[in-house]
Amino acid sequence: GIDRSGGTADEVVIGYSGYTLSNPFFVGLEKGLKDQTDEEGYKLITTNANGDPGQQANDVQNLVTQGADYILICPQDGQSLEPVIKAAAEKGVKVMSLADSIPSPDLTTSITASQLEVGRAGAAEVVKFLQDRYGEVKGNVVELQGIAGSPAANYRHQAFSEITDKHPGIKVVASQDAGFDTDKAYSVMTDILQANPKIDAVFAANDAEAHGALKAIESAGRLTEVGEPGHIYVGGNDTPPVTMADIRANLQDVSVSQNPVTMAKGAVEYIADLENGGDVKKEIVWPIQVITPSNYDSAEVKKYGIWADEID
Amino acid sequence: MTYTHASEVEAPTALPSRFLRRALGSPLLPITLALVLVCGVMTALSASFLTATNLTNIVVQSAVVGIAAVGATFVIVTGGIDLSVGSNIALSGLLGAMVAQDHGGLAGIVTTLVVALIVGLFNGVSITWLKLTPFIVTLAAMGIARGLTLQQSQGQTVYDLPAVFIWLGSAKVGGINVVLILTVVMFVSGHLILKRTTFGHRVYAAGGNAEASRLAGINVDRTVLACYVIAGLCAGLAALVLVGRLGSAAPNAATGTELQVIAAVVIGGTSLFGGKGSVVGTFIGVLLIGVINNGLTLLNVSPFWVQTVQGTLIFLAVLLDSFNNRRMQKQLTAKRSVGA
Amino acid sequence: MTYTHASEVEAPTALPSRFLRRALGSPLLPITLALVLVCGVMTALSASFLTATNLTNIVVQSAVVGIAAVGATFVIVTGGIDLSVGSNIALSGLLGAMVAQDHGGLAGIVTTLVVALIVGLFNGVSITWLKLTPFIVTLAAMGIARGLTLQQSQGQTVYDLPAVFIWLGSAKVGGINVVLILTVVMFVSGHLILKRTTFGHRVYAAGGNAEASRLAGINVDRTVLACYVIAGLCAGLAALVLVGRLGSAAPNAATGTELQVIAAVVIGGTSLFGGKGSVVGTFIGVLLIGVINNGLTLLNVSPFWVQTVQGTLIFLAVLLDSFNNRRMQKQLTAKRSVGA
Amino acid sequence: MRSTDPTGVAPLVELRHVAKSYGPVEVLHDVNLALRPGTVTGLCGENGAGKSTIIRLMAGAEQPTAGEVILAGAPLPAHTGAVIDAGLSVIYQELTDIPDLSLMENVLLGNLRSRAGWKNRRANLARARSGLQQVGLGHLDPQTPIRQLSLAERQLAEIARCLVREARVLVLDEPSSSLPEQEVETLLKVVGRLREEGMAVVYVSHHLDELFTVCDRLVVLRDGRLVGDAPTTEWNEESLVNAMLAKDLEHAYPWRPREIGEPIFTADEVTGPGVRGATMNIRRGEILGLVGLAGAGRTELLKSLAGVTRRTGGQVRLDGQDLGRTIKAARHQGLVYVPEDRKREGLVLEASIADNLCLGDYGSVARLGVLRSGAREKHAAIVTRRYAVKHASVRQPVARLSGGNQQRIVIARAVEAAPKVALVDDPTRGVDVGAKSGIHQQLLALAEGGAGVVITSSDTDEVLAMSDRIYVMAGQRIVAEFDRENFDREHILHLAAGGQHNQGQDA
Ligand SMILES: Nc1ncnc2c1ncn2[C@@H]1O[C@H](COP(=O)(O)OP(=O)(O)OP(=O)(O)O)[C@@H](O)[C@H]1O
Ligand SMILES: Nc1ncnc2c1ncn2[C@@H]1O[C@H](COP(=O)(O)OP(=O)(O)OP(=O)(O)O)[C@@H](O)[C@H]1O
Ligand SMILES: [Mg+2]
Ligand SMILES: [Mg+2]
Repeated sequence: GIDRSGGTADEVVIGYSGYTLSNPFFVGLEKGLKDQTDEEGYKLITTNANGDPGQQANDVQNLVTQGADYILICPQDGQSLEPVIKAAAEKGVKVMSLADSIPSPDLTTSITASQLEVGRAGAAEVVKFLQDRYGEVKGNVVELQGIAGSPAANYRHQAFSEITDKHPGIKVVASQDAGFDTDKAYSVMTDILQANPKIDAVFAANDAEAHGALKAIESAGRLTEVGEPGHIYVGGNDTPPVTMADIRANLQDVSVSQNPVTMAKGAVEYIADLENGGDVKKEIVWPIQVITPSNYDSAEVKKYGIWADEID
Repeated sequence: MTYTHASEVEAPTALPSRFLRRALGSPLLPITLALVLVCGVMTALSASFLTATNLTNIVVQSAVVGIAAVGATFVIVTGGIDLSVGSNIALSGLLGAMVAQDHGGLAGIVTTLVVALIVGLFNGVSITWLKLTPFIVTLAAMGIARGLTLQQSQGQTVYDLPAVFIWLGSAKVGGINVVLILTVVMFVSGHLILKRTTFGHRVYAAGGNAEASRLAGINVDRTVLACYVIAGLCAGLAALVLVGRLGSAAPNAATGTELQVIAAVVIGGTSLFGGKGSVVGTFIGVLLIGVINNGLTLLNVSPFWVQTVQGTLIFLAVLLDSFNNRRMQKQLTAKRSVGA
Repeated sequence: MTYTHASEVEAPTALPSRFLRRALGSPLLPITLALVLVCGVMTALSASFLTATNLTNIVVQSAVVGIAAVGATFVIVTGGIDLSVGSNIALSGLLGAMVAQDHGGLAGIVTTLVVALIVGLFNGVSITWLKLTPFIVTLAAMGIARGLTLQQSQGQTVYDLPAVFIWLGSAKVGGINVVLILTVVMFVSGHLILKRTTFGHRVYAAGGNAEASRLAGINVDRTVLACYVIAGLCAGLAALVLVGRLGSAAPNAATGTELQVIAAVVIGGTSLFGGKGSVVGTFIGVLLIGVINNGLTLLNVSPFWVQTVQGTLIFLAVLLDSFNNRRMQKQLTAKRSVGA
Repeated sequence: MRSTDPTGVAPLVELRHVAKSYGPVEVLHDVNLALRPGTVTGLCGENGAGKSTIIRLMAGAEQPTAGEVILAGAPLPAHTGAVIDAGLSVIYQELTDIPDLSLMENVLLGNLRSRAGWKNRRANLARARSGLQQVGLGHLDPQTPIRQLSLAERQLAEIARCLVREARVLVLDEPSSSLPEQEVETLLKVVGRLREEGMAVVYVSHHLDELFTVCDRLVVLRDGRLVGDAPTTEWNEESLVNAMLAKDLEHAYPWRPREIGEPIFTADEVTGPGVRGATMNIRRGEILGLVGLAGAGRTELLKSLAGVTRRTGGQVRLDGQDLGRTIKAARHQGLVYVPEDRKREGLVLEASIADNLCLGDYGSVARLGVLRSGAREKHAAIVTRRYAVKHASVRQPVARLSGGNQQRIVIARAVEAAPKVALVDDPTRGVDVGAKSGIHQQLLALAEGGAGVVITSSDTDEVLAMSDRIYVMAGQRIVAEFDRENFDREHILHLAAGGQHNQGQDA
């Protein structure tokens, strides 16, 4: 590695800039990074921007100061990191995006699951459910959005809009911001249940929201197991341990999983390839997996990995 | 003497009318009217609003903020502030949940309350003994508690909790949510303590003029300390409600709750400069915020507009409050001079 | 009289020593020492800390909070508060960016400043003319401005901005970041305005005792209004720095910045009760927070511990401050009684 | 020498049929008043008569509900700032300084010289110094934070603020209530000089001797009505008191000999902030006076004894037991302290009369920590009647009482606590001539009940008249002790002054 200040001359220093810690997905990322850097004998420096894009730009800057050779960024708002990534690249640091894309020409590579595809996979499951229930794509659907204005929320909303545009039979009875937060989802869903006696499905922007929605449905006395008549479909994504438990209990219909542990490991493996003189693609799309009560025990899912079980 | 003494007017026979007069003369009347007005608009716009279930929902949804706000009222009346309440809820709820998993629900409940009390004690001691500014002390406590929550949970949500531990937040007794009962009990007892006990009197005095209170023999430090401890305990109860109703304790729980709590207290007429305010006012403040949030969801207002509408409604409510208060003052003046 | 009066001591020849004595007697000394101490520890623990680049980084990274905090100091000295600063940064930055794309950078800059000023004016007018509580007014403004930002951006980040518009946040002049220069200019002029002008005198007077100031003929309302407008303008400049630095305007930008801003001001010794404080203190407060944030990253403190360590360090810094201040006060008292 | 009544000159200020109501209460009824240049008008009346209200109307701080105020031929501007610019300046009864600002910034409050908005430091310092010099505070550094000054010094600074404004009309609301004798003389001299310079002055005081010394004309207010207005020469003390109170004043100082017991309270070599050494005792049933010049340390001594400030040395015993180190503990042992600064240290201004009367002592209004319903109001009704507090309702904020009535609340709370020892700093500050003897009666009754009472006052004669024994303080030490039969005013004052002089030498 290039020695600018810290670290010995030949030690590979990997900086990681995450934007939150209070979501198990990011814990999974950190776990993957830590395991694989230990494996390769690299030094890992991690930072957490606590949801503030400005702070994340600071973090990237500070990682450069510390002599990171590679910086992996899981961006809150990729757009806003362009300038600092450019500055880092100019100093010879190789910057990669992890789990989410950053529109910057200065990236060495990006290792991401397309957030739009994640949204689309979830939306397709809603369509499938309605089709099964009514024989055609129609019904009352609730959309619980993520933090208004955050890119991840935007992608999922976009995916949801695609199916509602395509299937006029889908009636969006409510579309509210649940802030990626269980309690907020609980409150919002309680009110939505109050205002809408008939709801077929809930499309949540992540599984924290899905869990809150389930709790609201439960305390409204409208909770039934997956597959029962009148069951309210609940779908989200990320598949953290709580959600895995809900799926195993046959309560949540669908979770679109992106395995953060293997993704992070993969990223460090690519760095190892680079260090060994290899070459990597500009863009690596990590596969996603739909997990349901009926498939979580299947070979397919086992092969993909239930990351929730790894970090628990 | 040309003065009308209150004691002369208040004949004991005039009890009901005296109550009415007091209610009408209360500074809380306008904000209550604002609340009623908002409720009226919501009822007109949404058929689901004015139903027993929905009204219960509003109180239950507001319970976390509400219970924490009872404690915050004590703190704010002393002229202090507690920014740590959200983090305190998260930390005490999480640690309680972890203990509950290993040692049963009761141990968990005790843990939650003790942890919350310790955070309150930390705030109170730093403010009274070490003479540090409440804002900074509780800001530091907010960071420390949130950090400990993250660190202890390793970012994971704790779920699968014993029934006893989540009882408070999820059970019903005779068809009524325990949360509802608890909320009412907390507000009533908070009100009685503040208005009907010598301790409450000391709280107002300490907030109104700490030096004069001290010279009059009040142990201002101990009074203020007690208020922070009360606020801590209320945060602990709020944590039990939150964890109970979600059946899980998340490390990012109650983020930003402190601002909602303070907002409810201030909207309810308690002054951030201390010495003035009431738990009843806080109740109305909590309800106002709760009704607005609930109504906007029922009306399915676009998420892009929600914050604007919320802000505008709160602004209009306090504007109405201030106009009405000023008009009332004038009317009262006019009427009384004529009658005198 | 039995006391040593400064006027007797201050012979014109003793100028440098007078400056020294004033610096040593300043209430800001302990918190400055705390800052120096933190810097010392960081230097000892990390080789990267005490480098020109890193020190520049610290100031540049603190610029958004710092510039906003200059304005907030004015507001807080009046006894007010501004919770809308973060949302104001987001809204004015976003609208400016949108205009900049269509009508060029200069039009964008003007838009940002005008929008920020309007938010400040809204706050100021509501507080002085409509007599509403600063906390609620700025809380409402916070919601409204954030909502408008979301609504105008439709949740999308605006990027690809003209060079002129991002110049302030990204350019260098003679190898020095423009942000650095701007920050210094803002702090120096803020300090001079507050300490050396009659307007500054009125700000302190209004915050110290509004009623007495009014009786002395000071137009308290106009003074307070001006402070909110200044705070608004500072938020606008902070927005230009933020958008310039990130090359884009995000709808969620500067979320929670208000708390950091108020924290910096209060750590710098300005009282939330008004009447006391200084821009120099705010500068030290901003630096202290900036150094701690920067240092913890450099030291590779586990993110799970960062908030706990931050909170603890801030707590220790103000504790040192309070101990030192009390010791100093005692010494001063002792000296007076003996020296008489 | 008093100039002849210049009735021929056009009045500078005129009140025409002015009335003022607060809520239910009309506190001023149809007041007509004219102030002419070169005249000092004395405004007198009992507590709550409406003097301060008239003054607030003249200052533009409040608007009359009927009638009008004319300043120099034009209606009074509606804002205080404009009134000041028009040449009318007011010193309010309660201090209106800003504790966190320096002495200079307080003297020049809202009135700093500037060049394009930038403070002109040199000019301002000079102006502040000249103002301070006129009131005898020339020795103070204008940069001192005003919170470090004593009440008397702050009152003088307030006067200096008006003097630097170059006013044509000067209104002084009880400027002397917290001033010691010498400072009062200085003040009266300044007022005399201003009259010579052609200024119109209004002077409010409860000290009749001051009124007779300095005023050309005396205006009497009773229950908000003008009941007398004549040149000073046409008044005498008796007629004036009679006009104010609508009755004769029996005797001013109700001292009676009493059975005096053994010492109940002893202080041995006490030191503390502002106290360099005090050894003293108080006996049961005794009224003990502390005499000293301004800054002698009386207030600081009382505070040290009460545990308000931390004692750094010495021993204090009450009733044979060591006195606690905090005011709370001392209070528990039966000691009360009555502060001289009622606004800052005595009252919770925004709280009601009833609340202030039971502040910190809930014995009669609570059981087991629970306030008894209605007991506060009942207690307050009884106490306000006993102390003749003029008020509209016991639920009204104490801030809305007149100054003298606020003072009665502070005294009443202390006396009603039935203490063993009462340390009373300036008990009759701002209290009218009629009520003064009432307060003295209460203190006397307290002593007759066996309590030890310590009083100080800015009015040395009051202390001498009421005390059985006095200690003389100088330079923050007790320097002498006299029994009542040996009271010699000149000698005592000489010692008070001389003590300070000696002290200055040994430093
Ligand atoms: N803001 C107010 N609201 C209601 N009543 C008031 C207010 N201010 C004064 N008063 C009443 O007006 C009356 C006159 O008060 P004012 O202060 O003018 O008396 P004063 O003659 O100055 O008495 P003192 O000698 O005690 O200073 C008092 O009875 C007082 O209670
Ligand atoms: N904590 C303190 N430390 C040192 N000096 C103080 C302190 N507090 C007050 N002083 C000063 O002590 C001096 C004595 O004030 P004090 O009020 O005790 O005098 P006094 O005898 O009561 O006279 P009066 O009240 O009539 O002015 C004043 O000049 C005051 O500025
Ligand atoms: Mg008066
Ligand atoms: Mg004194």
